[in-house]
Parts: sequence; structure tokens; C-alpha cells
Amino acid sequence: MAIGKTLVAGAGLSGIRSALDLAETGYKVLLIDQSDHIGGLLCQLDNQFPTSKCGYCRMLPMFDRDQSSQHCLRKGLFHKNIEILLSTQLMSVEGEPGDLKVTLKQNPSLIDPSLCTGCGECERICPVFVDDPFNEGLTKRKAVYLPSPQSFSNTYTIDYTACTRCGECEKICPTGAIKFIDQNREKFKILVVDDEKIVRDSMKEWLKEEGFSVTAADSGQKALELMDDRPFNMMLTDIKMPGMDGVELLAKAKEKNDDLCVIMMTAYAAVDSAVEAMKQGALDYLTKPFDPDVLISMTLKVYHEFEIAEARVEQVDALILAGGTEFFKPNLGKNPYGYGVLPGVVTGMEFERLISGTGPGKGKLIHPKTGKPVRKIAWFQCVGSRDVQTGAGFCSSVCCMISIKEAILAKEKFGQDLETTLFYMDMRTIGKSFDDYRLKAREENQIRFVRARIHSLDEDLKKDDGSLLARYVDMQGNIHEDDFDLVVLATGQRPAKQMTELALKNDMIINPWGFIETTPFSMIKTSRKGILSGGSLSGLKDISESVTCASAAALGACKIMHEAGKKTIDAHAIDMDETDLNGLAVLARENPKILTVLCSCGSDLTQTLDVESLKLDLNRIPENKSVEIMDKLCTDEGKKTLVDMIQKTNPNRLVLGACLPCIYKQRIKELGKESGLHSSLVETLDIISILKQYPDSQIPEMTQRIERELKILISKARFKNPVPKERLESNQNALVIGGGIAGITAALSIADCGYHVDLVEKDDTIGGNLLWMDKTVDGLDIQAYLDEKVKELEFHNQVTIHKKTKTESTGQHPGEFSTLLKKEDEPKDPGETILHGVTILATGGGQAPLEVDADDPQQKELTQKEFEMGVQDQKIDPEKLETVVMIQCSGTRDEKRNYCSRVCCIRALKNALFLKEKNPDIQVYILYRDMMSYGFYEQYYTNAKNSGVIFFQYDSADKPLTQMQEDKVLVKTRDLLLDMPVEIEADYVIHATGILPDLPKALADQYGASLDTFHFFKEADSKFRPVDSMNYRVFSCGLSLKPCTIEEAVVTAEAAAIRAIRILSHERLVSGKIVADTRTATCSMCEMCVDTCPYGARFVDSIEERIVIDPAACQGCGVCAAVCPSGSAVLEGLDMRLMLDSIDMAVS
Amino acid sequence: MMIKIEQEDNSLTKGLHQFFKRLLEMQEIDALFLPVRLKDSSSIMPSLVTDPAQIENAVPLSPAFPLNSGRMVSRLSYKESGRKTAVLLRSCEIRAFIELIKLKQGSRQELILIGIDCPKALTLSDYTAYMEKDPLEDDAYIQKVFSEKNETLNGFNFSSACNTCENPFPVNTDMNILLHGVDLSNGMMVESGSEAGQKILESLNMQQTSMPEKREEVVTQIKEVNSKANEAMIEDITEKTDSISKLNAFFDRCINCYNCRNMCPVCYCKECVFNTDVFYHQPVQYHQWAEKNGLVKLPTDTVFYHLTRLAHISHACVGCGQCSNACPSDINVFEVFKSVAQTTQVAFEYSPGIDENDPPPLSVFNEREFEDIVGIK
Amino acid sequence: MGQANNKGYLEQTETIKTMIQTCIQCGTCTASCPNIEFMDITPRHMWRLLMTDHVDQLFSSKSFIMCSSCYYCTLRCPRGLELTNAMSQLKQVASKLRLKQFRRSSLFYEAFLNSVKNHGRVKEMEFMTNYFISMKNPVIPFAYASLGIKLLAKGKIRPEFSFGRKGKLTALFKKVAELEE
Amino acid sequence: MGTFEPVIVAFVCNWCTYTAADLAGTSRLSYPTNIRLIRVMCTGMVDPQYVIKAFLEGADGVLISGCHPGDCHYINGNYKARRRIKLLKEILPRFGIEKDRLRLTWIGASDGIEFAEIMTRLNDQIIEMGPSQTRLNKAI
Repeated sequence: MAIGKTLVAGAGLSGIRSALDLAETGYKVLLIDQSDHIGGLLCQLDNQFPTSKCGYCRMLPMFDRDQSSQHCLRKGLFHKNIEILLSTQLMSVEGEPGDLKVTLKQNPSLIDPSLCTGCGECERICPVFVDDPFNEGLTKRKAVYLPSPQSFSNTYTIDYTACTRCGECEKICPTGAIKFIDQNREKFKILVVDDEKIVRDSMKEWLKEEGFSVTAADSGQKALELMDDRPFNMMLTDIKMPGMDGVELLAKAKEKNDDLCVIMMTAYAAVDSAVEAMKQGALDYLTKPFDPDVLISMTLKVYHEFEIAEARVEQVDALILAGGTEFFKPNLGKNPYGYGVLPGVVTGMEFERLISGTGPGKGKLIHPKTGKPVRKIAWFQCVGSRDVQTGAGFCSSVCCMISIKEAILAKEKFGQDLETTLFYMDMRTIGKSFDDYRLKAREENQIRFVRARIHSLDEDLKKDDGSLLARYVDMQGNIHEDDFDLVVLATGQRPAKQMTELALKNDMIINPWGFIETTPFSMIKTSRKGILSGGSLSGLKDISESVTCASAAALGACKIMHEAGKKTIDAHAIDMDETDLNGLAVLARENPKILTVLCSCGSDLTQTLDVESLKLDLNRIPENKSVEIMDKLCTDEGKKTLVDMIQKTNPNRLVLGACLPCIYKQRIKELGKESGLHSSLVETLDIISILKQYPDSQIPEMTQRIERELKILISKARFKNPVPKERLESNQNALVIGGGIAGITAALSIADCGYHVDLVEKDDTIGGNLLWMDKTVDGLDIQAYLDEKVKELEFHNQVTIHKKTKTESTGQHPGEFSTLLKKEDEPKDPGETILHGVTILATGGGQAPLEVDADDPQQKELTQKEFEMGVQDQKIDPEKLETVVMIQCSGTRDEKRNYCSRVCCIRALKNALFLKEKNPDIQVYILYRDMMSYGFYEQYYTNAKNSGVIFFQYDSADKPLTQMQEDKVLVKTRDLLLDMPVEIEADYVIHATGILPDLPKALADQYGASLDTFHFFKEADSKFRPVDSMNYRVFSCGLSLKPCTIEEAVVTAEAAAIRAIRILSHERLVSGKIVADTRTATCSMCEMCVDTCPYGARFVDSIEERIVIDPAACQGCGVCAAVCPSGSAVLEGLDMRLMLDSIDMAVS
Repeated sequence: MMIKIEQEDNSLTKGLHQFFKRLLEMQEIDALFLPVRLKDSSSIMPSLVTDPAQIENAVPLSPAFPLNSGRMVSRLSYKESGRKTAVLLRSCEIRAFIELIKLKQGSRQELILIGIDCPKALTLSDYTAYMEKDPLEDDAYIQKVFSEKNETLNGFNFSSACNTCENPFPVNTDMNILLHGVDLSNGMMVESGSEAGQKILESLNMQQTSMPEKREEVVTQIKEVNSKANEAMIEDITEKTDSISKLNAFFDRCINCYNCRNMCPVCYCKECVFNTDVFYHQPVQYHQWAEKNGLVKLPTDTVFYHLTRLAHISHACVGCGQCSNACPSDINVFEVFKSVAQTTQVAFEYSPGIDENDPPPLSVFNEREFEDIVGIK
Repeated sequence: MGQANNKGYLEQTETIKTMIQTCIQCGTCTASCPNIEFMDITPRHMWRLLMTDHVDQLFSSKSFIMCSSCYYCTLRCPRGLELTNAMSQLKQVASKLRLKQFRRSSLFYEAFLNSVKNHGRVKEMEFMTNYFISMKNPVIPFAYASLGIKLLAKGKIRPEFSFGRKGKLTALFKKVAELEE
Repeated sequence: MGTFEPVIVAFVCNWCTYTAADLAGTSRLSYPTNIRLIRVMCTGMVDPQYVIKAFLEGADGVLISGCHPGDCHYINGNYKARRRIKLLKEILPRFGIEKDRLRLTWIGASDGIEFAEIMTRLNDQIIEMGPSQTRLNKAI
């Protein structure tokens, strides 16, 4: 039975999340990305909102950790079940889910990663300088470069388009890692069309010199004739030409030969006609007069596409598109802020690079152009979003939070005296802890929030130091002029161009703005079965939503693979070399015998090291049997000699000093397979980079340094206990508590992947909040969706539903929970105890009650829920209403409950539109503080205004007041703009009181989960593990996790499902090599280690009076070992004996 | 609530015996834990008494302080015994026991904590010598310690731990027996410290009384004298051990017998890390250390052991002096530990043994604290 | 909101209201307007009045008269609203209703258009004299006197009156008037 | 006679600081070679005994470097380390080991330059302080 395999296109943050989820479950994953490093946007961000901290590495697997890399993800990622292809593009997809044929196109990597030691000689020699996209073009880099500064493999990469093939690097590379494939540029035929002879001839000259075959034509007509008799690959055409102009020629040429690449040449004035031409298929445009380098590099770019003919075809079961989104480029279109023209105007991403340690400022905040220190910074919100002028009728929902974070970071990193100002229309802090973050920014960091939209920017001519002048009007209507050193444009999001093209080619539906459309009530299923949208591809999401969608997409893929009958690896076959239990147990009783091997890597080590004295000193350590010098371990013969040496002297430990590629974990695992020496007993040292870093230090000093490093490794090797942890029995049944839409979806998702689920609901009907809702704001029928899901649930053989049932956890021990289920209305029923491996808390939440002191007999003041139910039960007839007032943030987003419940603004717009549709001349007023119609819901905000709804903004300090007046409600508020009091007599006042979670603390405590300050479920990491709790077997979704719409609840449920399945898919879980253990004999049960463990991996077994550890939950941080005075809590692999001896060696 | 213990045929000790008998006969209390003079010798050891008749041999107030019985009480209470015990402890023993409760080595459920004004104590060696040369009668000793000048006892100095003890008055107990600042001629006072204590005292229905005014003034006066002595001691020991070579000299006679750890009430580990394989070094390691400096004293890790013990328990040290008592080489370990304990407890604003819910400093943390020690300017 | 005394303005301004209904009060138009110092209430304030049916206050202010149709606001409005057209429509409504406070600018425009109708271009002398006559206020010409003399001196205004028929646009104006009904 | 080259032991956390150290290496930044890096999984695992052992074995300076608060892979390891270093900074000066010989720093994953600067600054300050007394005569 074949093992399931999924292709994840896009290795950004979401791609990595989907890939890891599937790989941990046991499926094979092919992870591709068009850029030269993984991590996408995340590599350029040092910190993320809403904590302005970094949590990237918390995405790594928790159990079975040795299968994957155990270091900062910015250094790169490897996992046994994931194959990563960089600089690779997905060209096309055919076939059905379970049998998809995908064609990929990969840039041939001219540098062999297994040979490149990262010495950097080629970079020093390379003559070509190019704008570095990693620093958003603020710095330069060579054509051969390190993809991302921290990348572990630090294999150099050649920028295929920028490289001019001068061959210098090929000559200088010490390990011969660089080989150029020969090029035949004559095959590439170019047609140049321009009515001016001088332009034609000079271009012909330049291109001929580069080796291309060039033909010239003086008019459009002639060009078409030439195209008839022989094919061309590329055409460069002027626009302003007598007879047939360039645009017309473009259309005709495209008819003749569709994949002809056309580049328009235009005078400066006619730029927009060139942009117009691009819309009809032109690849790019050049503005005359242009210099040859621009022409050459653009031609090379086109030639590069032509050159890579062969593509790679793969057979996969499911495809996850995780291409993410691109940021809006402010210089397209009207560019009112002079981006690219005025010196101090930068985008959000450029600012992130400016403040980063690896950025242009090298850790100091300096002006990108003038280099002077920056003191006054402004952030302009809604650049390229909520702005019809740039074709964006939507809100990108993340830029507000990004700007707040950047402002806080700037102040914290470069001094609180920095002046930071945010200009915004609505500050959309829509996440759970986002509003707190904004308050912290305003109160603690004194960041100025100004509600105004800056229309344009120009240089402050009075001060010629390049500072920028901004004019804006404040709420009271007077005009201000402020100048700033730096202006950061909070650019909105645009669909990833490559992904949209792919979607169009595969006739997938995309929404009016080019984002991929997902099916109703789902954020991951696209209109094409088998292709799933992961991460922010299908719309504008922040990190935690993208990660949730990525996990949900992984769930979708897992369901497809399960239905196609594909198996996971764990069930398939246990990988013998890793867990050869008895072999290692014998080894444990042997005295350590260490072999130390150094690779001279082509050079003669005796020049740089006093090898004799090194051998002498190391052999004085009894456990170290011999020191050998070998050569070229990277080659096969080299490896052969090493394997023979091991088999001959048969040591049980190895200390290997070699170059970086030779000491990768995978290479050591291969060596382990061949030589029989277990990979966990090999200690490695990158001696080549140490030798390279200090070339001029004399022999004795360098010998002493290398000797000391080797001694530390020898002491680690000799005290290492080889016995691996035994594999932990893990229960493969799931318990879902709560029968709302989140619980239903989680249960169904797990059951669809073949695992049994117990669904517990305390009422007697399944459906939770969806029972009283009828339509969503997009007009989708909720009741139909709910009925379909409930039917699916009731007939599913893997789901057991327990209605009117309470749960009571009766203990958790490693690998398993036990829970007592008791019927609600039968007190004497003893209840049924079930055992389960994972718990999903989906107890949901509800509308907060209305705290209005005025007596209100006729129920004229209602919450949104009461109003909607009133309408459904015909108690309220919209036709007879004259005036309705809706008050947002009523009793919420203040000191008592300071979080935005995210959905009330959308719900208010839905009700307003519903009322207007039912009774057009009804007067509807919405009183709001910040209109949180984020993402694509912005269009409903516009529709509401169009249908005549009047919006009043109110200040949180001066809340609207309501009082009864006969049968009407008098609402008193103030119109901030007209600066005059407003009184409205309304038939009904609808209060948006926000959402309260319904997750009792007792229930959470029973399962080792905890609640956050707002009494929602506390996530392990709000961004990178959004549905997990610190206890790795407990998850949550739906309203009990965070306020969310129905789609978002469904997607968190699917994410929780895959996070559970990755545990359920293993009968036995294995922990990492470095894991905690207890020496019960010396333990005095003070439980200090139990309290300090952040993962709740330690339990007190009071019967046997010992501390029990769940090895799969333990992450090997060693905090317990440090807090235990008697050394009874031990970190296997890095225990105290080993550390003390290493210190001895280090100080000697 | 405050009751009076009369003298029993004008002897305070007998008055106390009477009080303890009444306690033992109560229904709720099954056993009594207090110092008792052993039948066939003159030494006084803490004992668990269930037969009221045995109370006669009890010597609640004496200069004998063979060990800090805080550790013994933790043995009586780290698991349920089904028995209710009243324990009579000095202030440093109570504080040591409260520290052990925080480390789950004992609990107060089945205990009644009876504190008593500290009768000061002689060091172990001085006590044996004092017992041979006509020691005072029990009552005479009480009169001497609690009323007149009590610097020396028959020429022996009291242990430096007691002279420098800054809170010899028990707090956070169920009841306290007060002697300082009380006119002993007409008996002692017992003050209740908790409802449990109050309930017991009420059921005894003995004569009620009120706090003597002199008490306040005597207490502050004793504390002043002791803290002045404490400062002097700390200044002296700091000067004597302010460098590793001076520390070497100070611990030169230390033979790593680890007695000071065994007798320390707050050193609660069942088995100390210095007895585990971590410090059971390989032969080649000794040679490596010798080769490094030409010589290595054996047993090694002496200063390492003392510094480690300081790191482990300096925050919990209650200054009972038993470490010096236990040292076979007569090294004054107590002074080093008390001086370091002073600095760490002040740094973490932590006073050991006062309140069970105040967690030990290294078991908790806050997000923003001690930011001054981070970074290299 | 029923108590806005609109004196019949509402129907007139209904179409203009629908033009600016989706305004989100971002203030871009107000900040971009070059004539802002001459306006007593800001354009944003005007749209707000229009939206909340305070049309009487709108017509009691002179702001929309000050608009010189530079189209800055329309170019930059993030909602893509036709703000400049809304301003000019307000002017038309004001002149159609012959509101007293706009008498001066309505007459000015009328005199200007008549001169264009009669000669295909504006004859400054004829246009200004007709304007002074229709203003029936002897003081006003002196206000323009100094400007007039300077322009005459520079030859910017040709002094003579011409009555020729050349360039008559009466037919064009008649057609436009029909269209406007 | 060259200036005195101090022996400095640095306990470096495997996540952010080690990434910064690698970054300093790959960007060819040179920092003093006499700083011995010992990689630990988290600063939270550095037992006070390791620091005491390092000083008693003759180290002139000990550095503990981990992730910024909030960045710790194990959520709160660095907070616990900070309290232990505070304790040691109270105890060790009592016995003549100056407070500034034991240092704690937070280093982010992209602070390669800062890592090299910190190492150089630490080395210079320890050189200024001179050799530690344990180097001259070893603790018994």
C-alpha cells in the first residue's frame, strides 16, 4: 500500500506549517518554493505582532523531534518525510485527487550543495552587483550569494538572471563545487521593431554583442511579415510608430505566437499606455532613453525562462497552494506619496529590514538615503487598501497591527525619545489580544494615533535636509502640517501573481480582486477538488490565521489521502536503524571507546596544526582510542575509508572534525547505516570554518583551539548514555467536548481520517450557536449547512455522540486521558469512563448579556442575538419599523473586557442590510468606535452606506446614552464631525455587547490547559501554535478559543483536527534523544520540577511515590534538571556529569 | 486570646508539665512532641510522647539544642498519620519546618504548632562540658535565661547563632508560650495564634489574662542587641572569607564529610548530588586536575560543595547554627552561611519560614525584573 | 432626524446625496483642497451635512462657491466619489433656486455666459458692465476699478464694445437649455 | 609578553544566540577566540553549579547568553535563568569573584554583528579586570 504524498507549493510560513503537520502525521511531503530560501516573508521579520517577539521555531515538531532540524527555522529546515526543492515553480496540475500529475520547473543549481563549504571565495571574486531582494533592494549583493544570512546549510547560490557567466567563481572554488552548463544563446531569436533607425541599430549592436541572434524591423507591418517566415522568441517594440502602433502590433503578434515575450519601449510621457499594454499581455516595458544594462538584464531574464526546457513531473495525492500574498507596490498607479521618488518614503517591509540586525543599518536606524539618524517617523495606513484609486475595495486586515508593532519595536530598540505617529481611518485591532497591544502602544510607548488620511507627500522645502511634509485635517476640521524624517507606507496585500495565473489556467474561481475563492463555509477548499488553499493565499490574513489555514489545508490533504487509501509511514514500517533497541542496550554496558577523525579537506593539516602534539594530548584521555587524519570525506572513497576504519577499530563513539556538508545530520545518519555506529553517538565539529575564520593565527594557537574544541566533544561522547527512550504507548481515540459547529467539524474531520471520536454535548441538540442563525452576511444559508453537517455526523461510524452529558477528567498519565461521562439528568447513573489520547475543547461561547440599568418592559433595547431571534420568531416585523439604532462596542472594549469581539461590526452590517432590503425607507443608524469590517467584509460597509445607513463615530470617553420615552428609545450621542449633539428616537436599539467564552476554568484545569486573561483558551503560542495548549495533547477551536466568524470557527476546528491526528496516527510515540528522566531513588518528591515544567510533562504518581514523565511531551529544555538540587531530575544527553566535564575541558 | 500557666508548687517547669498533660489528655490531641530528658542519661532529646505520665521528664526550656527538630516534624507530617500531634518548637525550628512545608516535605494538617520564647542554647561541645560541671536546675536555668543578664552560662558562651538571632520570637503558629517580659513569679502566658489554637485554649478553660505591657519593649530590646551582634559577626566573617584563598584557608580542615548538610534542616534532599555518580569522579579526572595545577587536594570539590550548598539553600537558611554544631573539624560554617543568607534574602526580599504561601525565590519569576543585570554596556 | 428644516431643498439635493453617500469621512478632500482657507466649513463637513439631511446649514455656508474645480479631491478620494461634480451640482441648485446669498455669483456667471453666447468669447468690458448693471449697486464698480485700469494699461482688456454677429453661439446655448429640462 | 588572554566560558542557547553566532561566523566577523562556547538547549538549563565550577576551575569570566524575553523556544527558560544569575551575582562577589565577571545577555537570531561586538566588549572588560584569583591558586 503506497504512502500518501502531498505537494505543498510555497515554502513560506504556511507552507512549512502544512508540510510539518503532514510529515509529523507520517505522510511524505514535497515542499517547493520559487525563491532560493525557505521561510518566505518570515525570514525578513525579526519579530511579529501582537507580542513584538519572535516565535517562529515553536512550529517545529514536539514529539519525534530528532526526525527534524532542532534549530532556529531561519537557519533552514529538514525533516525525514519532507523533500524541499528551492528555486522551483509549479507549472501545471492534471488529474484527480489521489492521483494528481504535477509538472515543476527548477532553476538548475550551478553550485553542488554537497561540496560547497561556504568559504565565500566566489562571492569575493564575483564582479556583478545586484539589488538584494532580502533587504528589499536597500542594499546590494553579488550575483553569487548566501540566500539568507542565517541559512545553516550556507550553501552559496547563483542568481541565475544576474550572473553574466564570466566564470571567475568557477575557477576560484577550492572544492570545485561550481560547474556552469554550456549555453547556446544563438538559438534565442529577438525581433527589434522601431521606426527610428538609430535606435534599431544601437539595440541590434548591444544584443548581438551578448550573443543573441537579432533581426530588426522598421514598422509593425514589416515585423509581422518577418514573423510569418520564421519564429521569434522575443520582440522589443516601440509604441509611437506611424502606421501600426506598438499596442496593435502586440495584439497581432500574440495571435500569431502566444508564448512570444513582448517588451514595449516607450518615451517617458507614455508610461500609462505601456502599463495598458502590459494588461494585454506585454511582459514588461522600458522607458526611453534606456541604458544598455537595463536592456541586457531584462533580455537575460526572458532568455533564462526560455533556457530551462526540461521540467520535472511528480505523482502526488493532494496539492496545497501556499503561495501567500504579495505586498502592494506603491509606485504603481498614481503614487501620491512619491514612493521611489522622495528619499524618506519606505514600505513596511523595507522598514522591517531597516531595523533588523542583518539589515542595511546593521542594527542602527539610519535614513536609507542620507544615512543620518532618524528621529521622527510616521506610518500611513491604508496605502493600497480601502482605496478605489488603487483598485482595492477591500481592507488588508494586517497593516494596522504591523504598523503598531513596527512603532513599538522602533521605540524599544532605538530609544523612547523617537517620535512615532500613526495616521489611520479605522484602527482595526481585530484579534483577541490586539486591542490590548494598541493600548500598550499608546500608554506605555507613547505612540501618537491620529485619525486622518494623508493624501500626498512632498519634500519640506523650508528644511533642505530631506524631511517630508504631510498635510492632514484633524477631527475638528483644522489643517495641520507636520514634517517627518521617515514615512512608512502600510502597504496592503495583493494576490500572488504566479498563483493567480496558475488558478486561471486550472479554471479555479477567483474573486474580483484576484484572490482564489474558496467554497462556502470553508477557507481551504477551492473550486477544484484536490487543490487546497493554505495560508493567506485565499485572502488577507495575519500569521495566526495563516498558520490555522495551513493546518486546515493539511487536514484537507490528509482526508484526501485517507480516502485514496494511502497509508502513513509509522503504520507502514518502523525505520530500523534509528530505534534498534537491543543493539544499543548492549552498547550501554561497554566502556566508551572513542575514535577521533579529522578531515584535511584537500589541504595539508600539518601546515595549520601541530598534528603530533594534538594526537599525543587527545590520546592521553583513556576513552579516546585513536586520532586519525583522513582526506576528502565528502567524496565516496573518503567515506569508504572512514567506514572501513570504523569497522576495523570498531569504536562505540565517533568524534568527527570535518567541513559543514560532511557533518549534516542526514549525512551522519547515512554513515550510521553503513558503519553500524548509531548516529546519536557521533559528535561533529566544523573545523574548516574555524581554520578559515582565523587564517593568520600561528600553529600552536590554532592547535590549542582545535584541541580544546575536540576535548569538549570527547567529554560529551564519553559520558553520553546510548540507551534511547522507550517508545510511549499512545491512545488513538479522540474526545471532543462541545457540539457547536467547531466541535462538529473537529469530530467529522478526525473521523473522516479514520480515527474514533467521542463527541460530548451538554444540551440535547447538536448545533450550538448555529441553531438560531439563518443567513451569513454573504447570504449563505446557515440552517441548510448545519443540517447537512449534523446528518453527516449522525451517520458516521467513527463518531459516538453523547448528548446531555457532562465530562469529568479522572486523570492524565503519559500517553492517555481517562474521562468519566455522566448523563446530565440522571444523577444516579454511574457514567461511562472512556480513554482517549487527545482532547479538543470546543465548548464555544455566546453573546454577552446586556447590562442596561433602565427598566425596559417592552424589550426595546436588545442584543444582536435577541434582535435576530425576535425577527425570526416574527415578534419584530421589519416592515413596521421606522428607525433602528445600533450601538457597537456596548459594554466591551473597555477596562472590564478589553478585547474586540471581531464579529459584531459584520453582524451589524448584515442586520442593517437585511432591514434596508426588507423596508427600504427605514432609517438605520450605526454608532461605532472603529468599524471593524476587515478583509473582504469592507464591501458590505460600502453597500450599507450606499443603501442609506448613517454611521456616527463616537469617542470611547463619551459613550451614547439611551433612555425610554413612551414606546420609543431616545438615543443621545454627539456627531464628532459636525461637533453638535444628536438625538434619535428609535423603535429599537441593538447593542453589540461582544462575545463571552463558555470554557469553565475547572474543565480546562482538568486537562492541563489554561485560560488567558479574557477567560478564552490560552494558546501555546498565539501566532505559531494557535490551536494547541501547552499540554501537547489538548487543543481548542471555535468561540472558546477566540471570537470568530463561522468560517473561522470551521477552519480552527480543522486545524485542531490535524494537530490531533498527528498524535493519533502513531500507536507509539518516540521522544527526542535529549529528554528528561527521573532518578526515583534520590528524589525527595518536592515537585519543584513538576511546577517548573512549561509543558506539564511531569506527573506525580502518589501511589508509587515517584515523578512520571511523558517523554513525548518533554521538549528537552533541561529546566527541571537545573531546578532540582539533588540531581534526581536528569536531562538525558546533556546530564550534569557531561556538562561539568565539558566545563573542565573548556577551561583547561 | 491569652491564658495564664500557673507555677506548680512554685516551679515553672512543673507548671508547663501540668499544661502539657492537660493538652495530652484532650480528645483531639493524640501525641506531644517536645524535648525530654532520657531515662538513663542526662541528655535531652526531642521525643514523641503519648503517655501523659512521661511528661514529667519533659524539659521544654533548656540550653540543649542537639538538632533542629524542624526536620523531625517534617518526618512526622509528610504523609497522613491519622494522628493529631502538638509539637513544641523554637522559632528557628518552626521557620525551618515552614520552609520544608513549601517543599512538600511536611504539612500542618495534623499538627498543632506550639511556639515558645527561645531559651537560647549552647553549642554541642560546650553543652557536654557544661553538663559535667554542676549544671543549673531546670527552673534555675529558666530564671537565669529569661530574667537576668544572660550573656554567659556558668562561664560558657551561648552559641553565636542564638546571640545573633534576629527573630527568636515564633510567628505563624497555633499558640505561643511567652516568657520574655513576663513576671515569671506568677507563671507564664500562652497566646493563641490561630482558630485551632484558640479552640484548644478555650476548651482548657484556664484563667484568661492579657498581654503584659513590658513584653513589647523587652522584645525590641532583645532584637536590637542580637542584630548588633549579628552585624559585627557578618562584618568579621566577610573580611575573613572575601577571597577564594581565604575561603581555602577557612575550609582547610574540611574533610567533605557533609555533616553540615545532614544536620541542616532546610537541606531536604533525600540524597545529596555530591553523593551521586556526578561527583564519583573517574580516576583519570583526578590526574587531569593534578596535571593542570601540579597538585590537587583530595577529597576535591570542597569549596565547590560549600558554594553549591549556598546556591541551593542560602535563601532558606533560618540561622539555627546546627551546621557549625555538626562540623567535626569545628569550622564555623554557620557564620559564612548566615552572612550569605542575609545578602540573598535581602536581594529577593524573601524571609524564610514566615508564610507557607510565599514561594521560594527560584521557583517563581516575573516577566519584568532585574533588568539591570542583563547586557554588557 | 426628521426635524431638519429643509425648506424643499431635499428633493433638489437627493441626487447629490446618493453621489457622496459612501463617504467614510477620511478628510482627504479637505486636506487636498487648495482653497480651503477661504471656506467657512470644510468639504468633509459639507458632505456630512448632506448625508445627515442638514441641507439648510449647507446652503447657509458659502464653501461650495469657493470650489474652483481643480479636481484634486476627486483624484484622491479613496472611495472614488465625484466630489468636484457634487460641488458644481450644488452651485447649479443654488443658482436655479436663485437663493439670495448667492445672488452675486449667479449674476456674475450669467453676465459671463451671455457675453460668451453673443461673441463666442468673453468680451471683458461688455461682460463687466452687464454684471455691474445687473448688480444694481453703484458701489461695486469702484471695487474693481483699480484692477480694471491696470489690465487696461497692460492691454489685457480691449476697451471697445463690438456688436458684430461673428461667433454667435445662441443655437448651442438653446440646445443645452433644452437638455437641462 | 602579550597582554593577558582571559579564559571565558560562554553558555550559549541553541536557538537564537547560536544562530547569531553562526551568522557572525558566516559574515566573517572575527571575535576573540579565547571565548569557549558551550551549547546548551536553553539558558534555563544552566545550573548554578556550572557557573561555580567554571569559576573555580580558573575561568576569568562566564557569559550566559540566551533569547530575548518572549522569544524563548521553551516559553520561559530565560526568565528562570535571570533569577539564577541574580542569585549568583549576590553570592560570588562575597568570595572575591567580582560581580562583572558573570554576565547575562539576550541576543536575537539576526544580531550577528551585536554578538561579535558583545564578545569583544566582554573580552576587553575581562582583560581590564585582570586574571581571576582562582587561576593563581586553585580552590581546594
